[in-house]
Amino acid sequence: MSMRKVAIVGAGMTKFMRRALETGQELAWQASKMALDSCGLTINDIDSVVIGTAPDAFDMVHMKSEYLTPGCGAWRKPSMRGFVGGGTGVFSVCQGWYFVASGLFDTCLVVGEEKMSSCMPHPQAAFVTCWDQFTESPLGASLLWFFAWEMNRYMNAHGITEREIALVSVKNKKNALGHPCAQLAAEITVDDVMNSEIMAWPVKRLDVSPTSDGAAVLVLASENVARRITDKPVWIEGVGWCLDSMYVGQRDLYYPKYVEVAARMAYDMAGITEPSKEIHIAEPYDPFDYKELHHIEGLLLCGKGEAPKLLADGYFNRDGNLPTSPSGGLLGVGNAIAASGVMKTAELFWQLRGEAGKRQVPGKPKKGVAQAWGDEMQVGTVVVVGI
Amino acid sequence: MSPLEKVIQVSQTQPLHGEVPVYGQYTFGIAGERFFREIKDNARIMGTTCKNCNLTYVPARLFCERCFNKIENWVEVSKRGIVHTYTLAYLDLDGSRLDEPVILAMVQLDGACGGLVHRLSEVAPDKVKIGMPVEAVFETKGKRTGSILDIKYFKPC
Amino acid sequence: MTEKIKEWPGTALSDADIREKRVLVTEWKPNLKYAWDTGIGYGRYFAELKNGRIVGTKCHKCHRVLLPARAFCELCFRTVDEWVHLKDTGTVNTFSIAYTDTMANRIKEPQIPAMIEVDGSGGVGIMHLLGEVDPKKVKIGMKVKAVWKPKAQREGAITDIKYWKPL
Amino acid sequence: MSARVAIIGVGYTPFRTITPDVSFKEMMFEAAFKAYEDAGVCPRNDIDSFINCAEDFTEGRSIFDIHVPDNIGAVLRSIHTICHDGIVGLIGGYMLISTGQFSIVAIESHSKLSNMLTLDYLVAHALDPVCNKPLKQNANYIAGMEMNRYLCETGTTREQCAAVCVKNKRNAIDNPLASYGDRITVEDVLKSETTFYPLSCLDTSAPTDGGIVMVLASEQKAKALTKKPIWIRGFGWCSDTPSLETRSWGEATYARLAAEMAYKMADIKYPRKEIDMAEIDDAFSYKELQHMEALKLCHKGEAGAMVEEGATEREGELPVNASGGSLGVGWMSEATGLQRVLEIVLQLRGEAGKRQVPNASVGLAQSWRGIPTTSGAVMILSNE
Repeated sequence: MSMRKVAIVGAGMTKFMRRALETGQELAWQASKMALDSCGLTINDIDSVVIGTAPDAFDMVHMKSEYLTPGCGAWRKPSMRGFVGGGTGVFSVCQGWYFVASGLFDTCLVVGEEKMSSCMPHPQAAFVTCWDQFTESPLGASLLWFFAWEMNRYMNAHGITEREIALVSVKNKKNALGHPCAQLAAEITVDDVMNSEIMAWPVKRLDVSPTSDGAAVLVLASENVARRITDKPVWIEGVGWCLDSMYVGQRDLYYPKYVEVAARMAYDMAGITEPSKEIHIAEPYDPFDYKELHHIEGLLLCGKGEAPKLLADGYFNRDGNLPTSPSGGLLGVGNAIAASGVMKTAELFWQLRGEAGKRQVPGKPKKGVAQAWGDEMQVGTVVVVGI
Repeated sequence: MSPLEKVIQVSQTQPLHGEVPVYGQYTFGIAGERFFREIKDNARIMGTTCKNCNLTYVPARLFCERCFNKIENWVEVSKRGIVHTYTLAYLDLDGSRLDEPVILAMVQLDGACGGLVHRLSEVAPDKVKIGMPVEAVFETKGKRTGSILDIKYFKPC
Repeated sequence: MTEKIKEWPGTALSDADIREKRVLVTEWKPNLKYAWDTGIGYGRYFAELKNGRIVGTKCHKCHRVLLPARAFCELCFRTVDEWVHLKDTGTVNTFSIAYTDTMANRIKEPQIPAMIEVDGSGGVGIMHLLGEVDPKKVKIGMKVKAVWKPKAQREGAITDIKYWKPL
Repeated sequence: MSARVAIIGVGYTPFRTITPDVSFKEMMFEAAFKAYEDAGVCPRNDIDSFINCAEDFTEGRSIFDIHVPDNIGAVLRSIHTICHDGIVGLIGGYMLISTGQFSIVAIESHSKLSNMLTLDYLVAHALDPVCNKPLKQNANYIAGMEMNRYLCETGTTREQCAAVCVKNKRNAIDNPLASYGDRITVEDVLKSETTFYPLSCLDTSAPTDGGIVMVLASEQKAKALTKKPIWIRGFGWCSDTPSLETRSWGEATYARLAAEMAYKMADIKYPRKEIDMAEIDDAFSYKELQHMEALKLCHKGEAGAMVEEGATEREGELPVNASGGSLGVGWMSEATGLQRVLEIVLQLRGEAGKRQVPNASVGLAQSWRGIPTTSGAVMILSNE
């Protein structure tokens, strides 16, 4: 069935910061205003709004998408908050897609916002309220346990070392040096990662992205509107999302099946049959360094367990065959959950238009994939874009 | 017993208790920082005027929620206003019954499109009327901390 | 586009800005309390833990054991068929050595959270902690056994098992 | 876009004020299982996408979508949570189908409010942290203030609001799903304890538990799967500002804008004539009247008289809340909107039993997300 084409026509974002002075509404407004300005639109040109924002426990306001509406340009407009945990950022692009692709709306503002610093005593404490309240949270389960288990399982299944994984952190923090909004851009070494404080073995401090405040926004438009606004629309060619079972114990964590299912949905829609050849640039979700490798494999950009070797060969560097996280990713730019997923899609928008400045990857990439992960090792959300 | 059988006796039920063990710490934002400092330092209520929409926002805002433009035009608005609507609250935050009701009102400040939601005092509950003129009563300067509570309440004027 | 923007929005604050009251902040304790009904599956699961037993349920369509015990099979989307008693021994599927607690504070004695495949479940894991073991000696594939709280102290909760120790 | 979308299956658990016999997971399963049976679909093979409507703090779980896929047959499938009322979930499903990429979508929402022990704190937690939270007041004061302004602007009386309670609780007696059916008088309402003047205890709906699941399908699938499809003819939704300082207090602007969008889509020009029955949010008694006016089912200030004259009774000219509404059935948090749509579906299918409204073919369901929001949705359904 022929599908209504949907384009990304504008993007904007705030700096990512450990703690922002701005309220959540103000952060959302700053990024939204920039996105609108970038394509010469005003709020009157916007028909609908998608508000992507992760748990209320971060901003610490119940029903926070209602609270955020003014900053998202949603005053007296139809707005919706889709929510799939950490996968929310990329999912909100999928949701914006279905708003426009349905034919109901010609334009949609996709807003990713997170103000994690409002959660005290520490944003990480919010996660204690996530897991199964009956069988998991009473054990004092922290977010790090899950990541450590998964990383351990991934290493164990393929014989991968911590040093091989640390190289992701080195690459992404270095990539972020070119990003004006980056919170943790740095020139570091594998030894620095290895020598950083152990948080939950095998996870060390420099394996982990920071908690952040920030917002990132995209403007989506239908084909006829997009062509009026810009001569360089970036098309959303495929979207996919998927949630696996919450019962982690019955799944093998060594491989993110949920990402593969979501990726296949998006690739099918985009008519991509050989992703490793057809995708030129990728923004896989990297809240932890091993996660980028894990997700590259789930996105079918290489075989299972092959990502570390390719990384070591420079395959995923900015000037490599398939640059991954050229933005600097969550490890470098910061992890303002939903805002980060939108940021990753915005990076592809800028890269495909050749507007990424210092971060521009060579070779005029034409097709990119952004992906986010979420929940209890459950969520895959995927967007394929192309020019 | 097979799981196909339901819970059929009260003795089989035992809920599991829990809570949300985190709390919120909120910054006031770019506009809020200045708005509340003006109250704290100068006992002044400031608004920001969107010239596009011809609206003065109180509390002051960084941007106009209607036209979405930045607002940079700060103006002082009156400490006086009228009761746009009010209620007598007989229930406390935890739902328990109060001996005397708290009078809460939306006060439309003169010269502003908005106003403040606050307590009314120095008036008997049955004397409050919609449209009644009221004015803000501030805490003494040394006691003001930069909070909506730096205004103690509104009273008839 | 990104090169054209001179100043990106966002005003970063430091911890000291808050601590030394250079910016205004306000706090709110949400006071949200819950009592979640355990229902059919978890209700019996906890009642059996109090008796010192681990139970799961079984779906006769896909022949899987569901653990923790549940009233319906999420893959076949039908109610399950029977309760199954499992052993209180198992195998470490994966583990971590955690030096931070849920509030992100450092802890001196590390915790060893592990995913433990319970014997008799066909490889289904549950989340729990390991104890009585040198963290350096923990391995994936290690056999472990549940250490229960004394009967009088059990309350029908996952914490009725104190931890699992090497077998 | 031109292709139509229908509700082809509904499933629900019994609604009760407490439900200690099931966990929220089992409640979701039961509603989903029944809905899939009703629609004649298998979730594991036939349903293309799933939507759940929930808010984290209501459930007591952050990132609530973690806990969803297993309970509604959506493991390793396309599923997302929408933090909004159930009607907005249906709108999401409608849009998915309209893209042409999905044929059948299931929508779930439930209430386990009995498990939430500090409901007043939950509502207060939705207030602006800087301007409103520090007053440390029970947030339902907003309803008192809204009612007061509404009465002032329209000349509506407390007695007219009380008449809404009388009607809805009486309607609920005939609804086996309703928890708060009763025969009461206007006097009873006026005499009940004042909570937030002019609001009294009986003007206020109370919570109830229950799960609801609906199955949507494209026109082609709907025709193949059911003889009684209920078509979604139009919808609209919107949020006015959340700011107490700049919102409108007398008028339900969000409902007016949502209705305008829905009527345009459904090509309805004279709502009062063209709509046969309506399920309208009545979380508080005055809300039904305020919403009726916003929905243009009568002129401003006329809703009260309409209720008093019996025009909105089940046998009246425009039955409103034949189910009993939130005052009669109980308030179900984000599932409230689905409860409204459920009633319309049962009525339009002719399956409403004792409370069947005769000859109804076009129904309107409307929801409001409750204090302190200014957010609502409208959906127009038809059996033709």
